[in-house]
Amino acid sequence: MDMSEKGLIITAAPHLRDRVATPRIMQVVFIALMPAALCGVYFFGPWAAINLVVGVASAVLWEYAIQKIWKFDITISDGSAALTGLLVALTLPPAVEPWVTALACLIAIGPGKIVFGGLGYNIFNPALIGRTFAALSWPSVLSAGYVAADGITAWKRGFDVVASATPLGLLKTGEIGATSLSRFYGPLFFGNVGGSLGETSAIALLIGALFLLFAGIITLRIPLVYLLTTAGLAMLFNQDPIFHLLSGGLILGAFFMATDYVTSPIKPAGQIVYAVGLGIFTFMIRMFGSYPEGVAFSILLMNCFVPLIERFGAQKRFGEVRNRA
Amino acid sequence: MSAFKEFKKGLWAESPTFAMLIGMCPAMISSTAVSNAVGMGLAATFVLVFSNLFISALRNMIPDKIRIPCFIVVIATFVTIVDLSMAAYLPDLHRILGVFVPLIVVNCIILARAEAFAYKNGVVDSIADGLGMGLGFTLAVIILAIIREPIATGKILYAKDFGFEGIKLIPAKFAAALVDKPVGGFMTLGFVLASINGITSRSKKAKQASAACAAKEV
Amino acid sequence: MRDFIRYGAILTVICVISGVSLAFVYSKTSVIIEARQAKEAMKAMAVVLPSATDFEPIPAIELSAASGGAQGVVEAYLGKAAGSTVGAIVKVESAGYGGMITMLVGMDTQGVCQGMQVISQSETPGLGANVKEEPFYGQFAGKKGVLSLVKEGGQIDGISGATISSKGAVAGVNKALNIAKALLGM
Amino acid sequence: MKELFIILLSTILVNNYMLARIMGTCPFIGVSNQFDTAMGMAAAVIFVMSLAAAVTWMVQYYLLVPLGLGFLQTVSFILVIAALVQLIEMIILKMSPTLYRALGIYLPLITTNCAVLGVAVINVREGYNFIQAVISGTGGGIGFSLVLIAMAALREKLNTAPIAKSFQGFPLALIITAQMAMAFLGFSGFNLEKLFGL
Amino acid sequence: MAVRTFVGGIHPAQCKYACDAGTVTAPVPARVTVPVGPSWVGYKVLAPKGTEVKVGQKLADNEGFMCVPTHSPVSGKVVDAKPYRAHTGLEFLGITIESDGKQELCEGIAPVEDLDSMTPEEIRNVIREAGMLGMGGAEFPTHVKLSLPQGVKVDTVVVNGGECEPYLTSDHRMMTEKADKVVHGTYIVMRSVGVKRAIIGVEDNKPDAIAALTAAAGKYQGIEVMPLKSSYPQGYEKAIIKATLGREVPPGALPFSVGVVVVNVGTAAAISDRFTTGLPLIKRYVTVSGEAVSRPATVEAYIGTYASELVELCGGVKGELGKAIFGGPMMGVAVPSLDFPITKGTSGIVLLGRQQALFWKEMPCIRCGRCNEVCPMFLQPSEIHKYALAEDMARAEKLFAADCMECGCCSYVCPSKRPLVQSIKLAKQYALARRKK
Amino acid sequence: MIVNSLLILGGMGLVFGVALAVAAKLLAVEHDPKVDMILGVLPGANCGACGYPGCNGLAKAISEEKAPCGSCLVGGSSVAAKIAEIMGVALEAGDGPKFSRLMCAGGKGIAKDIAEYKGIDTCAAANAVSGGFKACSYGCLGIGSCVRECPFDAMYMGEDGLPKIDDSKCTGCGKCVSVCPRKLLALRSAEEPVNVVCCSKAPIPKSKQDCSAVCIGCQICVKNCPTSAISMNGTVAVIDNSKCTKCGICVQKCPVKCIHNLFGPDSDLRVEA
Repeated sequence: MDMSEKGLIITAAPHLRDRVATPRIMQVVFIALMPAALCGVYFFGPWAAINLVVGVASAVLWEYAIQKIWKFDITISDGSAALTGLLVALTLPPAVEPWVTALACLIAIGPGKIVFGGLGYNIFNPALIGRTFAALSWPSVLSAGYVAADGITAWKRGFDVVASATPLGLLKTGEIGATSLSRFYGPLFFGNVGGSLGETSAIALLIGALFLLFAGIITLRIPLVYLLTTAGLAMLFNQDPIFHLLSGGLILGAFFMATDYVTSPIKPAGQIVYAVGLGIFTFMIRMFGSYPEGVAFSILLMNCFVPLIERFGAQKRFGEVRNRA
Repeated sequence: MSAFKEFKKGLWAESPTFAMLIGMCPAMISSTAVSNAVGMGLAATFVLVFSNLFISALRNMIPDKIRIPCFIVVIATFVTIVDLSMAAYLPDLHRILGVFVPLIVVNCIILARAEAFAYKNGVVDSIADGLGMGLGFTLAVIILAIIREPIATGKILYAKDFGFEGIKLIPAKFAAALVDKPVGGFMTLGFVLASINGITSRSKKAKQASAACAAKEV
Repeated sequence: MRDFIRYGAILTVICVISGVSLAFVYSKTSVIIEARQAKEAMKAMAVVLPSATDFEPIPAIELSAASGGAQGVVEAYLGKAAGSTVGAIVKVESAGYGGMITMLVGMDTQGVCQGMQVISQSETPGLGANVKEEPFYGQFAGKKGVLSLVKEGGQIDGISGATISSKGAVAGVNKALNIAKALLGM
Repeated sequence: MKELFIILLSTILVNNYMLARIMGTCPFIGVSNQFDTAMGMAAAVIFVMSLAAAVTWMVQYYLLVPLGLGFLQTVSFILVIAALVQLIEMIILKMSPTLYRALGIYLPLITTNCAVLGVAVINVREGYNFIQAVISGTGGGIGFSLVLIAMAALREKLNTAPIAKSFQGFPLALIITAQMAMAFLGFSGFNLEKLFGL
Repeated sequence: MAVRTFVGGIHPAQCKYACDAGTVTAPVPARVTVPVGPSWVGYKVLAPKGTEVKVGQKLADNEGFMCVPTHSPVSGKVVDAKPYRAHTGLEFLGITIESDGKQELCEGIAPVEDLDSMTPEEIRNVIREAGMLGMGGAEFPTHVKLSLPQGVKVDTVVVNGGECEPYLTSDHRMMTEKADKVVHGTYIVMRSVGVKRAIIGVEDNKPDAIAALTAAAGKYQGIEVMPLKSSYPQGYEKAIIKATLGREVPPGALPFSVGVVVVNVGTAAAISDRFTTGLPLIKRYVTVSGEAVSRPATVEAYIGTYASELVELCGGVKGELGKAIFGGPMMGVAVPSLDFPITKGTSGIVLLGRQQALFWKEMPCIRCGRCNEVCPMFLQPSEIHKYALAEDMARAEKLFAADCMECGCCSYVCPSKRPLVQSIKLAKQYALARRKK
Repeated sequence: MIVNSLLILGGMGLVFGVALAVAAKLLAVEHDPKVDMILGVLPGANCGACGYPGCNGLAKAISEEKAPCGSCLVGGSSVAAKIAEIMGVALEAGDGPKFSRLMCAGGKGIAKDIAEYKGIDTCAAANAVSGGFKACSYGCLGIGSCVRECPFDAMYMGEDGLPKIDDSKCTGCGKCVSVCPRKLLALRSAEEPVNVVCCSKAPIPKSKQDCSAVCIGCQICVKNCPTSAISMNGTVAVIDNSKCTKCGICVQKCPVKCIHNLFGPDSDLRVEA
């Protein structure tokens, strides 16, 4: 009764909206990451499972706590915090001590997102801010977290872990040569190789990526240009391009993090510039930097320049005739 | 009396680091440890006091058009004195602060005080101002260092020059090495500034509210 | 015209005063600084070769002859105690992960490594940079022969996650020991 | 040639004066809130840094070294830089009052941009020859400008964000700087010699 | 070849409930309020309070070029002639007539016999005198559209049968039932601008309309029926020109700048009516639809009939009424109540239930770029929106806010449910106001 | 060494001192010292209420005599006097300080809402949607864009859903006036306290159902004003303040209570309400 007294609702047009909503997008990305997460759990054993749970739960908790303390609106229901937590866990070593995951999530959610005004305003990919902070703060703890990917054996071992190096790490230390790396193709493709929790299994990541493509969440522009640039540079420098494509976090980064709406350019031309930059930085850091992997750094680096990229490039209006000088 | 006021303002209300946001580079570098903070802070204070003293004493002589070169020569002289003395007597600190000791010259605080205060005020006030600003800077850097040092190293008050081993606060395993880097400095200063903003605005609001209540009662 | 002279003169006067006072301070402090630097160098040498009390630099020509043209040899000293040679110290550079690791290695006349100190390095903080920490460098004292990492069946525990840095350091020590042996005529 | 390229790339990316060496924070934070101002400042910094590198190199190797007056480095460098900046300031004021207004108080403060003195001191420490020193100065200026402009674009983008009151302005700018610096740590230990096959 | 269309746009659920329901002819209403317009300022009321009027009698007129006369849809007595608050919230002059039910025709209402001997000027004059306005919703005077500036040549008439708004079926019904009239009206329009070619663009989700029109068009030379892809906003003037002819109308320009005149199918049929029966524009097809209508249908209603009456005719409100929209759900105006008369441009009345109408939870923009992709004007809605909300209108204007035609695609697709169009509209208003200065 | 350093630094000082002196002569730029002086007097709020880009812009305009000395609304008469002193001109006799006042009494329970608005939370946006959610298309929407616009925190929303002004903070800058889409705010000085607080241009007779405080155009005030200060301007009464004697008769007689004394209680007027 009270409602009808208020009269009808008036709003500006349009009066219909599409069903796709932001929380739904987050859910879809979350689901698309599940194959990779499950692969990680299978190959790396119980610590991986614990880290995944700690990542997701702590990210949501941190977001809730910070917003509660600062008296902001609580936005955990939009699903972005859970997704960030998942990504943090997936980009960290599988058997890293869980306190690292939790603290990385704190950095991701606090300085990485909420201080900028929350979802949609952050400049850097929050998950990578968290991950990189952890990697630079506790390097030895992290390096101890890379464990052998043994599948069932890993589960049988339980919480005792066997340390293992990542293929890119071996390449960097010169323990494997730069060429004829084809023996790694199989493990890299299926995931039974050392590496971060969610980055090792190319097939699982590609299944998720296909899912995202079909759901219309991402387009191929950024990932494809990113991967091609990296592969092209690898060939230019006499490296094995397939090894470079499959190893490290490249596929995870290209399909799930470089395509993050908030921190990538909107315009197609800008997206291509962004993706080329990602490819160059990734390959340069892998080859000439002091870190074995450069995906996280290169995404953060290009994030710095997104607004700058966005400023350039004229806009073509409908029906506009360019002056032919 | 006025000299005391000039001294006091630099400590907090017009703190060069927290209120005026100048001289941040040395603050970033030296706030990695309390001992470094004290060293850098006192060095800057020394330079500030003496440059303010000389500039205010000479202010009637220095023509407006060449005041900046004059200021900077005076400042650079004292900085070099500090640099040489530090290298002689506190070598470890000198090594950590490295290139940033000569760069005290370009610490905006010093030139800014010369320009904004010493050039316009008397000798006593200028010394007070220099001392206040210098100690304000020192205080700010120490506050930053108190936050950064334990997070970065797990210990506090480590000072090799004086043989302090430091007090252990958290296990070394948890120490976040990144906080030792400028990254941590910027982050810490950002959060400290935000907290100061938050606290002052809250206390301002509380003051306003109490004033409003008082007004109502009348 | 008056301004030209006045401006020039004022700035000159200030500069002159500055120059004179700085020269004075420099003349006072430079002595102390040099003395201290020498003392520090001595201290580091005393750590890597505790038995010696006196260090005698080896001329460059002699050193290059002893090193047989090896790269990255910086300088070397003979350690003396009560007039007799008790060992040698060699300062070498060895390629690490992020750049050159410069280190001081001491060896006694028996061919036993007496200690190693990292003078400068640019390794990854928290990982490779740990070469300058006691747990790593402390392992070298008392070791003899050609050293290698445990991983390769040797005696030195590498820093986990920093194989290149550890290897570089070990290679540097081996190089220094070789030169020291040559210097001591072993 | 390769060597100069390495110096250039190194000063722009690897040893970026702002993000890796932490020099010039005050103008970086102060001038980066407006894109257009940042562009003006960027141009000024590149110019002043190149010029300062050149002039201080000459001071060092033609005056101080022959006379054994290394301890006068700081005083003489800063004197040269201050005087040059002031001359440039006068010229800009005369030629383009608009540019002068845009840079406002920051033009004299370029004098106190540590990066300018920093590049002079570092050139000497690295033992660069004249051309290398100038390249290093220009590269330093470009590197500083690059991050300054990127920062200005970032901050302009954040103008419309619902940032908590206490974080608005400097605190957030510092936190962004921290995160940018973290991203630039990816370049640390960059082996540019290897890139150019040296 | 793929079905022709434009770039961008969306595919909302069609919800064309009234499509198969046929057309209901509304009874003569007891009371009508005829809006005088488009802008009532300066209109001379020819039938003041108390006047007895007949069907088709001129009620008000204005000499101005942009003005057309208003005619009485009923016979009866004028009981009021004063400004009223129209459904858009603007004040309009409304002439309220109480019907006597006799529907006596006014003297002088007669068909035009000698169309072929008329000059374009004369045809345009007849159209103006009949009070023709664009019946797609914009209510732009038809004779103005047909009066080309000197030196401008057009080669094609595009008849807009792109009824892309969900729910609405009035044009669809019109094209199916009165295909002959649409085609005849098209022919008259071609005569009035002196072109030999006309394209009737119809979306391919209306096969029966395409069939009927194709059959009717066979009688004339140069009239082609072109199926278009069913996509929103296919019925937007610039979009349909792009779809049918591949030409892009420059920003701020009118269709004649690319040699085209666009008229709505409803307008074409009304023009035909005027020439064949002599009646001015007093009736139109109105779709009454939406989840909150009992029996959705297309109604042939008299201009000035109150919306509440039309809703009653369709079985009244079903469930709890949340929102009533004049026009389609994408561009229509939400009205505070049903107590408003329909105008010449009211193509539909859409009623939504309260649950359906409740606002979506607004979330921050995540920069997904969907709005950019769908914008048929190639704008960057998210950016304009950002600046408009920050009241940085100058910057919003620089991003060409004024090009926006408020189709609503961006708001529709926005996953964060942001009020993009509303904010862009504010920026646009600012831009237009500034331009006037 | 001492001599060398003396010569080097002294020489450099000489060179640069002379160079700067020469440059100062050659590159001298005309600069009006008045600008700085005026800038020193201005409040420095950079509010833009004067229509110039910040205080700097106004100072320049005043120094070039493009703007009158009293252009700074925020600074009021004291600042105007100081500027006039700098400029060496006599200050024009102006009226007292002005304050913002709302010319609508249609708050909650007085003016009716006809619909529920959802959308962008500004008055301009709400006003553009179907003519607003209020029955009266001229009354205050009560969303508070003016409150948010006020640079001096002088406005707040009252419990009746209308904006209220804190005169101790209001500087009469007029920002709120310009932001109101319905032009309901006006600047008034204490010399012009009696006002008709209704702006409805709806045709007479108006529906009192929509708003009980709407000026119904009855002209009782016009007839009763002893100094003929009230007249009808279209559909609402207006008071000519130059003729108003603040007698308060109109306030008392208005049948819909839409004539208010906007500065203090009605008892300030000579005739008690």
